[in-house]
Amino acid sequence: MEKAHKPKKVFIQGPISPDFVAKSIASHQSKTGIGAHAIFLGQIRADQKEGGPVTGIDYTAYEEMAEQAFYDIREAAFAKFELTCMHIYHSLGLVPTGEISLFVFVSSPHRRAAFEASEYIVEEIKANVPIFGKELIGEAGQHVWKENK
Amino acid sequence: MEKAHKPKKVFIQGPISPDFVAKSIASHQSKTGIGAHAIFLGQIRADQKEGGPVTGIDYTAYEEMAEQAFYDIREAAFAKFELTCMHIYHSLGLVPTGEISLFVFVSSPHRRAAFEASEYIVEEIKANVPIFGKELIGEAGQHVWKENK
Amino acid sequence: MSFQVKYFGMLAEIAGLSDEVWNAAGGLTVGQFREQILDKYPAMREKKFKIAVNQRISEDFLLIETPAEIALLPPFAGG
Amino acid sequence: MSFQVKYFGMLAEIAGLSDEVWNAAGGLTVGQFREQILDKYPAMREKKFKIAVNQRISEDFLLIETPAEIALLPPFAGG
Repeated sequence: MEKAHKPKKVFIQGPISPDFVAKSIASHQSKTGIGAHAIFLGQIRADQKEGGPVTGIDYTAYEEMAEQAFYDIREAAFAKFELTCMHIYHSLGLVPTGEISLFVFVSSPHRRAAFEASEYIVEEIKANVPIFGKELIGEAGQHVWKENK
Repeated sequence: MEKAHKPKKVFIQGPISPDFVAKSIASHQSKTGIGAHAIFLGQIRADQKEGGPVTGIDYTAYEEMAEQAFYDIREAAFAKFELTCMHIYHSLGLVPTGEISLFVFVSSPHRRAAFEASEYIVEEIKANVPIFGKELIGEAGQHVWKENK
Repeated sequence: MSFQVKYFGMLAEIAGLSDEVWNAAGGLTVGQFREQILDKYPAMREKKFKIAVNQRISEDFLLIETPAEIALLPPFAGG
Repeated sequence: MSFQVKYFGMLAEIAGLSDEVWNAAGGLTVGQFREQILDKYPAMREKKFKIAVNQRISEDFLLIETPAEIALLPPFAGG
């Protein structure tokens, strides 16, 4: 598990579509050592703010640093958990409410590793990847900057 | 959270397709209180046995009891976790190696409830639902009965 | 008394059928029923299984009351 | 010495630009640079942010060595 894994393209312009998720799943059916897939999807909530509901989030990133951070998370997850595959996708630009901005997909022979890795990766992304989100509010062009807890 | 939820159809004849998963995801995009989806997929492994590799699992169930067990798991999960939606699908009949036999899909405003519920539901299904699996081995028509640990 | 018995998975394989009507003289606990099953199908002695009465896993001391649907459940394999 | 400074999110909003060249007289630690930034953009005093030097989050005692790319990072919001 010490081998390095190629950096992969993480950022996607705009929302991540359910069809993209389906294609990712289908592409793993030839890997017959896999017994468990855990998928996490982050979806934009219409939280109520002063000024109205959130209508979408406009994502930006310090892209070079973020790519490195994603790479480090991948390497750490492969070292910690018995994983066959791991894919991470995150949106840049506008993602409207109800659409998907984060797609974490881990596959393992056994469910325990898949569950643990999925949670680990999502927490690491939230804490350590320089991605910024401008929550767009109501109709009047207001916004609030999102902050992970 | 004390209200009862309608029993839902869980069993699907044959494998669960990636497109079915995509349609389920898409149908949740109008639920704008959701912030996190956790999906678990069980896929048939080509484990090596005496006589050759597993080529598929033929699932049967004590259906009436299984439906009740799924219902009880649903109710318990809704009571324990802050969930917006929950869907469980399990295959009956033949599922070839590499294809999906279990699809657990939970949605919540926040990721923690989604992670915890996903894991809880999968463990409950493995332990408490009377589903039986005949692992088909090699080319010669051999089989072994699967047993969850 | 008589009641319905269902077999699943490897137990249906051993019994050679998936259900049958069981006839017993007088009252019967789940444990006593288990002994009768193992007498009829000795190959089941090597198998782990649980007995459900009316779709609930039952303890051996429970007295079977008719009408009853009894099911022999091998280890679960869902997922 | 001079180096590149990048602003992100609400900090780019406050600065009114996303990057600029910073000119300083002599050596500078990250903490000293932070003081200069807050003097230039007082509205940043109310904001939480971290400073990355060459894409690594840095402690205030670190001495900036050129060439350097310095980034001001508001709270992360990925996911």
